[in-house]
Amino acid sequence: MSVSPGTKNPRDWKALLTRHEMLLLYVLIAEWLFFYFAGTTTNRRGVVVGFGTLDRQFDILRHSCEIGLLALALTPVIITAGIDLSIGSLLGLCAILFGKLWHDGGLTIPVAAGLTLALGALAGGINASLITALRLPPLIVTLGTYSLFRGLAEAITHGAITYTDFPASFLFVGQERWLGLPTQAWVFLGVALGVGLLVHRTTFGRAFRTIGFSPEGARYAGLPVARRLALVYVLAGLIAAIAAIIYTARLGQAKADAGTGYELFAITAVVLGGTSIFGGTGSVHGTLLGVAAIAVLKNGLACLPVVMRMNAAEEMSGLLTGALLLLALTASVLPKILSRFRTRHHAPAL
Amino acid sequence: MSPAPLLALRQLVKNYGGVRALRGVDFDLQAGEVHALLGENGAGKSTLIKVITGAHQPNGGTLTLAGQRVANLTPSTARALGIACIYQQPALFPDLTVAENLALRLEATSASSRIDWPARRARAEQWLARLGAEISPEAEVRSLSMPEQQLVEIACALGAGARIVIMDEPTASLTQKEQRLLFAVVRDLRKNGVGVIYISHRLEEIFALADRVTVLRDGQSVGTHAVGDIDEAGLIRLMVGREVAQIYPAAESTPGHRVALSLRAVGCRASGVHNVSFEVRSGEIFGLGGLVGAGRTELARILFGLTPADSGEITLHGQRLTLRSPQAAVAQGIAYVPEDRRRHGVVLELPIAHNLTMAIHRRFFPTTWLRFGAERALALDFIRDLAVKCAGPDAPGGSLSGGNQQKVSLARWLATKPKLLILDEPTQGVDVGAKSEIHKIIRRLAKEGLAVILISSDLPEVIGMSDRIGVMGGGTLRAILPGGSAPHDVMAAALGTTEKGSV
Amino acid sequence: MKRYFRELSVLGALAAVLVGMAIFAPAFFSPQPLLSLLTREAPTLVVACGMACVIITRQIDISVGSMFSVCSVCAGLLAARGWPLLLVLPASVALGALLGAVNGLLVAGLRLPSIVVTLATMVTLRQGLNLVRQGEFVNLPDRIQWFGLSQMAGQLVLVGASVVFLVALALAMRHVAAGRFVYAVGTDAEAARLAGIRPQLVTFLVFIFIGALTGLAAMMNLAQSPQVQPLSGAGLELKVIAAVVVGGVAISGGRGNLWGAFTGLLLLACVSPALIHLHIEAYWEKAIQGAIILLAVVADGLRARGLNR
Amino acid sequence: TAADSKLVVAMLPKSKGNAYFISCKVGADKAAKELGIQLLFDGPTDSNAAKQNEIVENWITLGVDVIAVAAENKEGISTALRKAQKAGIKVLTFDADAMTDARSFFVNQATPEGIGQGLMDEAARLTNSEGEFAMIVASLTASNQREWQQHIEARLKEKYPKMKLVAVRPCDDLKDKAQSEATALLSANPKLKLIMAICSPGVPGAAEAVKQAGLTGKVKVMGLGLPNENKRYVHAGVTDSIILWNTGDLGYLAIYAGVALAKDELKKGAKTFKAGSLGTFSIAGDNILLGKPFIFNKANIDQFDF
Ligand SMILES: Nc1ncnc2c1ncn2[C@@H]1O[C@H](COP(=O)(O)OP(=O)(O)OP(=O)(O)O)[C@@H](O)[C@H]1O
Ligand SMILES: Nc1ncnc2c1ncn2[C@@H]1O[C@H](COP(=O)(O)OP(=O)(O)OP(=O)(O)O)[C@@H](O)[C@H]1O
Ligand SMILES: [Mg+2]
Ligand SMILES: [Mg+2]
Repeated sequence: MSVSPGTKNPRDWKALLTRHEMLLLYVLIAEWLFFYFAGTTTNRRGVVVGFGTLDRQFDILRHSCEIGLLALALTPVIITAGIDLSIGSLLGLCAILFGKLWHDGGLTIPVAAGLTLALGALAGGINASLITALRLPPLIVTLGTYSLFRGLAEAITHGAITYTDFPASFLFVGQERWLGLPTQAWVFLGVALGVGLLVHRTTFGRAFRTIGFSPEGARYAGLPVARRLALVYVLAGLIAAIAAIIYTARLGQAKADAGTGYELFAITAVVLGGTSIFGGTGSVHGTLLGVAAIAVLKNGLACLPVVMRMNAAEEMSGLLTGALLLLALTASVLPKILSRFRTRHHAPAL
Repeated sequence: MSPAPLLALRQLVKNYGGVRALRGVDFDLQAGEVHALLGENGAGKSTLIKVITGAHQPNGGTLTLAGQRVANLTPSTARALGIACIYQQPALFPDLTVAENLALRLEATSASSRIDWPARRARAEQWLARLGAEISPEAEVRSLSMPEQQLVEIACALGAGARIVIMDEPTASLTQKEQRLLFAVVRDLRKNGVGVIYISHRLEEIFALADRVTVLRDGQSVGTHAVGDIDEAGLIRLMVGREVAQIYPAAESTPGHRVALSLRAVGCRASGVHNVSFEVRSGEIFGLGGLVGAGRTELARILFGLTPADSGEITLHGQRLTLRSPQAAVAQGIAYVPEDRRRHGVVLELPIAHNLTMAIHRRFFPTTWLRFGAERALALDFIRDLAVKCAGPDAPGGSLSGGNQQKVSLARWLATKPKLLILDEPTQGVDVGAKSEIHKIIRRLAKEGLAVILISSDLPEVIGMSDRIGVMGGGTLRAILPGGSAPHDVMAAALGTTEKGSV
Repeated sequence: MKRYFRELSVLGALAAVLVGMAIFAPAFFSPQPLLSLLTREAPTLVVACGMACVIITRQIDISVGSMFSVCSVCAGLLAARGWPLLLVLPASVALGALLGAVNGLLVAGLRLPSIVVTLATMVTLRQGLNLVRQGEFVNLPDRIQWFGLSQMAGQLVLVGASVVFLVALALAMRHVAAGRFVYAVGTDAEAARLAGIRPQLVTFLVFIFIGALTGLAAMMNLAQSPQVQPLSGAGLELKVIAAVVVGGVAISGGRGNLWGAFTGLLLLACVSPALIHLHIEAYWEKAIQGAIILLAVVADGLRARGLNR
Repeated sequence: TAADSKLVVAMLPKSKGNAYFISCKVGADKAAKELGIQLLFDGPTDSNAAKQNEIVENWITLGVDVIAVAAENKEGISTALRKAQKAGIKVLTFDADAMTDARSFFVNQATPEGIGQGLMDEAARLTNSEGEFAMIVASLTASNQREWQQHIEARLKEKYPKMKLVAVRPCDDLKDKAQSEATALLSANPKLKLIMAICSPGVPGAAEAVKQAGLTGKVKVMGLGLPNENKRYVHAGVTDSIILWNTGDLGYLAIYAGVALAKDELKKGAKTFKAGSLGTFSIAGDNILLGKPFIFNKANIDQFDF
């Protein structure tokens, strides 16, 4: 076949429309429409309530910011075929550090926030150095720091101290709106844009992908493998710190249990978004769609009258998220399995 | 010879997708005979073996074992039928001990059977002792050196008590002493009426060991001879099959006088390379010949910073270099097209365009910002220049045929505008057409003034392409011969049988 | 000796902790509490055995906590309905095996990554259980407790049975061909195929095995108290994985053994009581456990580097 | 529709699976039926402040009429509750209070001070005011646990100089974990006279540990818990006393108060409040008082079923 640079193959369109992200987008739209019609009602006082209200949409956005940030942090990590289980714990540790720096350290909010970001990156650096310098498996390293970071947060606060009484100007970040959107949504979108550009538009992202597919191949191509891997984990630490600050602003408190279990939701969102746990393939917009699909599901279910009567929104959304994940995974290998059968039955031509 | 052969293959065909690895091979093996299989790289020797051991299913032809036709061979049935094999790439379990490796390959155990460790150990000891190998049965295979692993493979084949033992380049990484042990074993097997298929690139071994020899070329058998009836020169002619000088494009210019690369007593203990000195001039193609395991790839890895040298001196265009990482080598203008292109040369999952710009991120995307349009244009240029057959710049590397993958791997490094280009087996497993295209490209590059090191196990290729030929053996440079030397001389230098021709 | 270096060093660490306890808090060694500690850890130990096998085959199963909860509650409900113990026990094991088979089918059959598959089943099972039970305790009839034996006898039976089981399994992993197949698949699935082993089948069976063991462990836990809390398996997966890894089973498959996993579990299980005995505040516990895990892997990493040099 | 015209009261426990709140729900359901309202009962599956906020915000957009909250974290929940008030929703708290400006009333089962003192006094009674004791708490991070613990320690310092608190251990609201913690406490502290558990899974867990250690009667067990979960230990003489208010009544009262608020029958400054079949309760400031905590022991525990 010869190359014709100008013409686009019509098959490309079909491929584009059946890509994982696209499928997820259809699911998301279907989900949203379903909840819009089934989850919106008028209450006793004649006010339109439920899923269809703008407030609800803003809440969804607000609630998905922290997990969304962690999912963004994980996307490059998983693209390099790594994993970071420690980010949920790191969120807790950073929240505590932030509170302590501000409250006990007497620093202003911006300075405390800046320091927290630096400490988050530093904690990511611990993961990074163990993984790259000693070539340890990320799963185990971050399992260790998962306990360590949470443990440090508890040790610092004796488990009990809660930092509160943050100034209103700070709480604005987590509880108010700015230019029409919840303030933290701007931060989230900013980070999403940054990570998206990094992964999809720069040589860094190219390197992540290459490493994810073939670390040896990357080395033979002269790419700085260890440095790029380190960057990914440090970045994850930094974003976890951002999430910690937003979390603190949303709840108005910093406490050692912040972000417990968030890593699992974040991994789920990333994988649902089409990023392969084996590395190489994956996209930031896929992750955003994954986060949105989970958030809409969770919030939408809570608005369904039937689920409300069962008092089981939380469990139903967990159940359906797990099922959705299994479905997405199976769908992702289906073509491979089908082609395996096909080649088994037909001898190759020529 | 007895009329009913132990093993008879008729018109065997095997395709890998579009690659026709075997296109109708006939082959006989008698009991009590050592039958050598000879051929260039990619001639189909290993493929033939894999069919015989049931690791791959053939696409056509028949396989007859002691007069009985066999179909649907699997590794376990082949083993049950008395076929044992030493694969070219050891198929061992690195985390398990030697004794256990032997047992897993040899004992046809049911899942519920009890394991008798002392017996396993004793048997392993016995097999290893029979080989004369000083390897503890308790050692983990991962901790063994390459030659030792090869010995374990050999012990596996021995212990099977098989009627047919196949050895695919067993001596590739063995030292002299171990080779002698192996030869004794092979003779012993022959005495006991076992049929041995023996693959080797080393002609001297074949003359020392084999009764008959079959030569494969491009997936076909081109002749079977009793070893007494043929000499070295005859075999090489059979293998290569055509006049060397006619095939390779003639040099269109003579290399300049400026020395580009100079090595002085370079060595690296970790990779077994020592005391290598030579010079390559701008515009020169410096061939590196030698047998498998001669240390050529290791030398290339040193020059590319993958295993940094720990002695000697490397200078490029008069500047002394310390090459501690591939990044450093790339920054100095050194390019390396690796021999294992599927693992190292191209990232199979990524599009051709991405593969092409991989080594020039810094230069091509100075702001770190990707420029898709420019990248695509660059890719299209290379695809046209090198006549890469592909669906377009977005086609993944894995969708290309071997030769075209090799071109992409080459193009990646040409894009870096290197001062020194190291090509490691650039035409291994590449079909004839693509091969000659790659040769033309190499010539053109040299004409443009690039210094090229061409590593190849394909004897005619090194001879036909190189301005000078360095012959390596045992991790060091044994001789430097002029281009166009007689194949016999190169082979002789590689084997270390004669010292004549040293420059 | 050299081959068991890793296991011996964990054993050394455990011994060091025990010696330390003997010096600073000899009360740690009073028999009854020690037996109680072992009784409490017995079910975890059984799951850890299964996890060791899974990790040796180069897979992972993070759904054990949820499987444990589901088996506990189902077995509890059966027992509360008056099923005899002799039927509840196999039912629990069978349910565990069934859940494990689902994981195994997805991992071995569809070749999906085990970490994501078991993450999904973990979430699904846990939330399904929450949905159905809404957190309610199951009250058990008296005869289930200690299998109807006296408490002392019951404890001894539990600890004895699990130790016998562990020893039997550890020996089987070494001395029965099936155990070696597990190792073979974990070090190199393709080499295993060439040696006539079916890697996908082995993987599938290993997942069934850990499921069945989780069902058994749930039963052992059930026998210890008159009530089942649906959350009972929460966090079990991380505890077990950490123990197995600290005990020297390599996450990259093929290396390590059950003795190590056993020692690793004891080491981690000692942390909490040791802190109590040494009167160290509870809030240091997680940090210390994390540090132990990191120390173990760093030691592994340094040793691997030493070997490669 | 008819269903829509019903008043909607949403009740938010700290954690949904906790037996304590399940028994609250029983009373709340009863009240809902009597009053003919729709009751939503939802909460995190495990104690989690962030999830509580999300659920409240969900209810705001659902436009419920009343929200009754048991706050996991005082400050954390208050922002969401203020938002609810702004949206015209009546807010009250039960079990654990939020900031006072974030709700109208607090249905107070007992003040933290009262609980702390009650627990400590009972512990002192059981040990003759001397010797070592240890505590098991839900988690190190739960705020009401922390508050009770502070009052217990204050009372200890003030009135019982011969008693000594040797350890405080978390059990993550898991009975099994409580049991292993208690086991370790027993062997580490041979002079231990009593274990006090202040979370509901903690008491049976500690009792099981004492029973298995063969220390029944030698080491006393007491704490905050539900009668049903502890009956068998109380009868076996392992657990001595359980302190608790009637949780069903707490749920019942919270719903009645919520509905009264929504119907403007309950206003600031009221001194008493009548809640259906339970009769009249007094109001102190903005706290509706359920009454003193109750001590359950062998003698009376069988009279209660929750
Ligand atoms: N798995 C495979 N997939 C596709 N092509 C293959 C595969 N294995 C071998 N080939 C191709 O089949 C041809 C024959 O390869 P084979 O390995 O049999 O050669 P050989 O004679 O053993 O060479 P060598 O001397 O290098 O070992 C080559 O062109 C090779 O690239
Ligand atoms: N010092 C050494 N110790 C152990 N193995 C070695 C050593 N030196 C080389 N080898 C092994 O010997 C084999 C051949 O080495 P190398 O690749 O350098 O040879 P080559 O001349 O390039 O041959 P090829 O034709 O295979 O490319 C390799 O598998 C390498 O791992
Ligand atoms: Mg070969
Ligand atoms: Mg080579």
